[in-house]
Amino acid sequence: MSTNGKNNTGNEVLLEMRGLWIEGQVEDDWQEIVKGIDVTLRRGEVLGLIGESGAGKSTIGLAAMAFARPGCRISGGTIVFDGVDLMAASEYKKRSVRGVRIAYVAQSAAAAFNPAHQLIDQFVESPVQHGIKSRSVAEADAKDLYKQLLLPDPDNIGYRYPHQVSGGQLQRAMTAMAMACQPDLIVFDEPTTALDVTTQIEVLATIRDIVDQFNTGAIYITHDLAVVAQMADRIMVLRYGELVEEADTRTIMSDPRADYTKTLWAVRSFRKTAAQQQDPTPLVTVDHVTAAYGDIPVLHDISFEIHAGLTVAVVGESGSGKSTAARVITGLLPPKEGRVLFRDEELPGNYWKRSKDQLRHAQMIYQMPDTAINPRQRIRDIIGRPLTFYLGLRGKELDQRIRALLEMIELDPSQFIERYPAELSGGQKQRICIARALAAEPDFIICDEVTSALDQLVAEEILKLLDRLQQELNLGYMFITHDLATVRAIADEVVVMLQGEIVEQGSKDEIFTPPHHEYTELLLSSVPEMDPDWLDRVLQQRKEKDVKASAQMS
Amino acid sequence: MNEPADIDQAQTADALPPARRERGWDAVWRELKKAPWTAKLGLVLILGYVFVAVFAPVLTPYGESEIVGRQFEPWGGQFLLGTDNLGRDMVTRLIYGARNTIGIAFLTTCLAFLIGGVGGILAAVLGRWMDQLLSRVVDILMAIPQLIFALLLLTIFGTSIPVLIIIIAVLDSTRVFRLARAVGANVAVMDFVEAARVRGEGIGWITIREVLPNIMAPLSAEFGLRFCFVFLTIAALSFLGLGIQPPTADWGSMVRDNATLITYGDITPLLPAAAIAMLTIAVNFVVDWFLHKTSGLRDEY
Amino acid sequence: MSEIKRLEHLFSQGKISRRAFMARASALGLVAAAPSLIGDSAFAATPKKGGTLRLGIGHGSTTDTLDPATYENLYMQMVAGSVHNKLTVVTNAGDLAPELAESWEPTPDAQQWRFNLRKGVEFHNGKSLEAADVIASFNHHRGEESQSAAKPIVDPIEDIKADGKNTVVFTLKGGNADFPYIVSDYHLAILPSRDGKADATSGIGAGSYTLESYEPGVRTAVKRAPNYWNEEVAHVDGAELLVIVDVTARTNALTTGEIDAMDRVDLKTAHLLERNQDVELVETSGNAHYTFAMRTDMAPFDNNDVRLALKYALDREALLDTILLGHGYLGNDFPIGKASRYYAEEIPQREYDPDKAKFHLKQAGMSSLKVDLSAADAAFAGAVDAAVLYKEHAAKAGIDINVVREPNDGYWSNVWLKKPWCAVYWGGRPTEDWMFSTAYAAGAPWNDSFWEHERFNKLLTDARAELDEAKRREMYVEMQTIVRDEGGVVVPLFNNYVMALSTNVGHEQMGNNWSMDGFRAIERWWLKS
Amino acid sequence: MRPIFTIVAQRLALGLLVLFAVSLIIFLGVELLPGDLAEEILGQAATPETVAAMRKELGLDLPPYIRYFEWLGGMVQGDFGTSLASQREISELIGVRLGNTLFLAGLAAAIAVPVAVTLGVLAALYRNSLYDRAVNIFTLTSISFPEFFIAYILILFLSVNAGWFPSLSNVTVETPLWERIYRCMLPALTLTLVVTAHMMRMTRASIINLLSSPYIEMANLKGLKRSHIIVRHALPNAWAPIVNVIVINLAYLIVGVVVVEVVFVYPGLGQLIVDSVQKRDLPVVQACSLIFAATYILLNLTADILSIVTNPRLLHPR
Repeated sequence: MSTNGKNNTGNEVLLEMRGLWIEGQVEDDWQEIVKGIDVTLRRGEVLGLIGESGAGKSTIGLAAMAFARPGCRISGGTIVFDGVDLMAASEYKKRSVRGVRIAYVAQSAAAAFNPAHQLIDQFVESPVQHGIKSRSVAEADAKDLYKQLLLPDPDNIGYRYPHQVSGGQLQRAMTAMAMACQPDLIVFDEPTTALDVTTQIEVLATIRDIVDQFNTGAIYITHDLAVVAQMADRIMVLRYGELVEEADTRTIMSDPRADYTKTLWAVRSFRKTAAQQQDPTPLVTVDHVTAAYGDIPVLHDISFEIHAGLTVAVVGESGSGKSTAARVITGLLPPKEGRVLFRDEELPGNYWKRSKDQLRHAQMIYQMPDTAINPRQRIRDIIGRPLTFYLGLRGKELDQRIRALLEMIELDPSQFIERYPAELSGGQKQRICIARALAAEPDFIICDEVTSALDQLVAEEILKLLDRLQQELNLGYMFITHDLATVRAIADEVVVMLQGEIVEQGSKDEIFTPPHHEYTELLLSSVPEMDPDWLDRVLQQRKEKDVKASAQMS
Repeated sequence: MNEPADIDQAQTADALPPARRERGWDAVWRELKKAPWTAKLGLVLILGYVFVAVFAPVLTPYGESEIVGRQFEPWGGQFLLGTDNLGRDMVTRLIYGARNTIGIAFLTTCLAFLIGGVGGILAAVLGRWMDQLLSRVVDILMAIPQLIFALLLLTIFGTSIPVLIIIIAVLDSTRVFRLARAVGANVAVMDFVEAARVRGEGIGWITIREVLPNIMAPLSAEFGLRFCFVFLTIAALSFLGLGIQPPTADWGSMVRDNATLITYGDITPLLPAAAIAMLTIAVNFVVDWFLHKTSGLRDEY
Repeated sequence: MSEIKRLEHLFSQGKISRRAFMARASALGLVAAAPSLIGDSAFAATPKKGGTLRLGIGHGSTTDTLDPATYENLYMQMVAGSVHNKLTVVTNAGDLAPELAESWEPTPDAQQWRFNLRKGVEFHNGKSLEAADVIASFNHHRGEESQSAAKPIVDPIEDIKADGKNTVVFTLKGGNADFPYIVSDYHLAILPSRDGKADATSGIGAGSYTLESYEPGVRTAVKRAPNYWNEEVAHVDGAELLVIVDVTARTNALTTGEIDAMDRVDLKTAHLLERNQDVELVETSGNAHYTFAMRTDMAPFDNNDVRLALKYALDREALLDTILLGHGYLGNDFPIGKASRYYAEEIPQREYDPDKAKFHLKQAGMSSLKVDLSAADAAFAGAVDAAVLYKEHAAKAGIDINVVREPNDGYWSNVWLKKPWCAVYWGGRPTEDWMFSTAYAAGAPWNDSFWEHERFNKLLTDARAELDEAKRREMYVEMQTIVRDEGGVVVPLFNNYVMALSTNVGHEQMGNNWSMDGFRAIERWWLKS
Repeated sequence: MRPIFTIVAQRLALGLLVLFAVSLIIFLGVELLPGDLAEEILGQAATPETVAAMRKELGLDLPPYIRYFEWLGGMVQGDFGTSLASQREISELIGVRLGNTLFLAGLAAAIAVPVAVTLGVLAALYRNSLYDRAVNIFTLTSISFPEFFIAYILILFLSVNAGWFPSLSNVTVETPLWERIYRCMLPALTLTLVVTAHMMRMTRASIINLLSSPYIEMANLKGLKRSHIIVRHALPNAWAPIVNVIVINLAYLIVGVVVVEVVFVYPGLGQLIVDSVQKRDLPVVQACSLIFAATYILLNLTADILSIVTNPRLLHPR
């Protein structure tokens, strides 16, 4: 495993897919998703599949098991696994391969575990149903594997239900489940995408260990270059169902050939234009705010300021309370204590007590553009509504302003103004959200994870657009994100949150230059880097630190 | 090497989703052509019923309660399906039955949806005490046995058609309320509704412009089903003598009036019953297809 | 078909009574032929003992009670007919016969009646019948506090006294020759008493059958009382009464053999049921009739010409065909039916005559007339249809009848006796006097035409106390004529009681005073196997 | 397990409030009915004196609120009161009939629920097959006929023509169990036809709804058999909506069968209610309404509890 050559990848071909064509159903027509891909995997080898959404990487991964999702079909090519032609095999034969010789680890373990059964029941299902092991043997195996994968309380954790186990542990339990029949091949489909960075690193480590230990072949699917660099021996870059480039990991990382690969590699290069002159009065002041959902406290004594023309990035993992802070500012969640000021003027805690103008000044852009705009309204109505509502524009004036806004977000008005959201791509939808926010002519905008649902290239475009608008309109941004790369790209000031409290705040430079607060340190060090040796290095460092710490303790 | 900025994803990406630009009747027609045969059959039948109902006075040879011959004349000849127990033309009665029964059921269902739908969405959007209040009222209404309630109300207010419509509508609106509230609640937590709230929109806008268009699909499917239930409810009430009163022709009482004939193998009572059944089947077929379409289920794996 | 054959057919089917058959046959000069005919064909069979007779009854309610004061539907009336005896009984031939009273005699003014009780009669609980029981049973319906449906018929009783253990003396407020008939009413069941109070709710009577189980509105089982005084009745060992309100269910039950007989055959399908080899359709013509009562105290019905115009403006034949499908007979605008002793067959039948109607309208000084007719099917089945037909017939006489559909519910409290003209049902009364006093005498609470006629009222009082048969008959015929020509009530139809029996059920001539053999089916019918 | 008790306690409290509201509404409803018991019982034979006498005896001359609170007082002490019309104890009047109603509902449910769930699971398993379509069309057709019509058709074929079952279901307390089942077969079959479609379609839809979930895909990728996936992975998660629809139909079987009772002359509660409303027999109407309302509330509570029991998230909180 990994490219430092400490494992031998055998020469025996385990899986061979030739000229693979897969089609998906769109309305009534079949559209090609995967267009003639060849994949060869040797025993014990880890192959990384990387690409943006729509590249067909998951589809290829499933095709390795001769499986097509509902609405998809494998229309051409051969799939030979360990000498068996799976395309020609009977349904029964395919079933006997799945779960036994090829296993699958899904993106979201929380969704892929059946909520109705205990973990161990789901572990033993494959071996028992396929008649490989008895239940008691399988259970004993499960406990062993849980132990190897460093799950807490390995003897009993299996008797828990999925919802009783945290996300990172579940992902490890799923990896264990994949190992239940000691397969020759495991397909990992974005196994860490749904996890926080600090959790991701642990899961990555365990996956790598287990694959190494059993010398299992693996297909590792991800959109994250830095992750795949840690895991794969060889990488295939895919786009629109076609192969862009294929090479071993070190080669492709250091010397990408295809243009597309290069742009992918360059994605994280964007840096915000330097901050402008700072206005002494803050636009928004969050002043010692404490908030709770019912009896569950979520924010403890939070204070920060947002200035015109500047971006405050609020960073934290899920559950840290960063989105709640935004809800307090918008008035959706009145604070229990403390207050929110706009230009030194206190805003009523509840949004419906605020004046139209107070509402207009604070606009919001959401994480999921799909749910943030009404699918049953045309673009004209979506952008036009704030114009009519706040500014009272009508008729021709309204139309002109809508067109101007569309141009501002770089969409051709004549093409887009009459469309419905369903006819837009994700990035375009997010642009519409931005236009809607701008239509209100606000002073500041809250951006809640606005790029996390988008592909990297698209995300980068959005960030650039936001930056341009900030300069043109002197907007203040509150930028909520969990992604430190984004923070690095856009922030002027950073607020780091953990469990409803601010652990560190300051200018970007202060935050990113050591010494860090302990948690900031953890966050920063957990962000994967484009260096294939990064994972080993970080793990090594942490181990040393632990040893030191325990030495100090004792 | 290209600058990443040169690839304008925003512009190129619109080639990604197939541009479905056609709308209106073309799209409807295209959908219809793809519909399964059951749905097509259903639609044709429904249109047929509506046609008959709308043009009843033109289509019928005689007046609705006009006595045109002796009672129980046989089929054929002057009276295609014979005459009924008072010597009224059976064909005429059946056609007027369509008009009355469908008309009343349709009005009832509309009213039920107006009450239940608006209430449900309001409860979903406003939440809190409004939700509590409306939900508890509905709980109480649902706990009262429908039959007793209908019986009481029909006796208090008399069995006139408007009263019948209002009572069944109110009783039925509880189920509509539940559905509208459930699907409305799913929509009400969406970001675009939150955006509208924070924009300062009034409850009317949120209900009608933001939430309602997004729950039309399940509501219209439910409309079809409710329509059938209302239909059968009226038939059952007619059976108990509380439904539409003579001499107004309605299929429920026509079945009841002639039900004894079945025992002797006479199929006359089958005609109105078949009329009821065919319409409900037709509606169910269409609803089935519609549900299948809007739920986006792909059935095979 | 010759006339006698037709009569014979009607008779053997029970469509006409023995009396009517005899009357019509003699009119045809066929008296000689008749006895053998009657004797052989219809009633030759001797009753067989044993078995359980199961009857499907079309009218019963879960709110029924065993108290005779509340009897209002056939289900309870059948219970009354089997579990209870009265002082007298109307036989299947329509004659009055002694039951718990062995004999009775009036004073000449018919104001005081002595009833001598049958000796040795026991109630089902073993108690012997005494005068005190009779008194208590009558008092059960009397008095200010009484809620009994029979209160109006016992109100004329001034006083009841015992004369020894076995004689009861009734003193009336006025003379009434029909009093022995009145005491045959099904409400006036003789109940066991204790300390002067009748035991009305336990279901203990002195009838030919004892109550075995009773569930209101559902099912009643009776079995033969072991020491009933009359050996000639009570053939079956027991009987079961099932309330089957739905006529289709009732018919199905009969055809599948789950019941032996049913009342209220669905008229629309009666001809189909008749084709069934195992089913016998029986009809009796009683006194039950439909009316349209006009309030003669209100314009325009205060004018007798208007009333006559309306009486002529109705095609009764058409009504009989449509509403009753022929299962009834024409009414002649008086409320006395074929089951009555003094039924005036000789008065000519009123025909549909639009011209005469127009003529009377003219007499009333009108060229056209527009009136409201209130109807609901609560009045009688098909009342609304009947009203609609009436409207069509009357239109030909230039009369515009506006049919007002009234709600079924509360019809008797809100429409009847209130609206100027409405449809009404009368179950009929066993005696002419009773019928007339109830609904035609001046000031009677149910005088639904609010009619007052001096001569009629005088005749009514006189005839009541008249003990001479011939004179009485004359008086009653005159009264019927007066009501027909001057009364405020249109009486278009008398409905038959239409019943269906399994051919396994044996019976003699059917009493036509009430449905189901005068409510006595259980003790009069038998099972052939 | 704690949340179950909390929920049950809350629901029961709420249920009592609902019952109270129901009793009030029914009381007011009956008060508003034209005419009263006295007039209705006496019918055509009513005279002002007899009506007045009867009102006095039954206490109908008292103001409504006094009667209501008297009734409520009795009710709280478990005393249903006596029927105004028949003067019988209501508990005795209703007891047998309630038993009959529950028996018929139980019998129908015992046939309908397993059939519906099995058909639904099979339809989900073989969806879009000929079987699926056939079952779908058959069940749709069966709910498209008015129920009295289904009843008559069944009587015609199974009773009048074939003679397999009696057309009357006149059972008594003494009827032995097998005889009772035999006699109740036709009404039970009628009701089965009426309710099966709804439950079967819900079962099918709930299962199919889940088939796109990741854990079903996961189960597929474990190479499990289709039947195993449906029964073991889809069904347990589909229970909540299925149980709900079963409960709704059970409530219907208990509360809404008056038509079937009339056709088969079955001595259940339905007929009693219709008669009592017509006679304005308030205490009986009240008692029946409350029994039905309580049934409805309890059934819903059962559904909620079952949803919790079948949902580990709620059963085993973190």
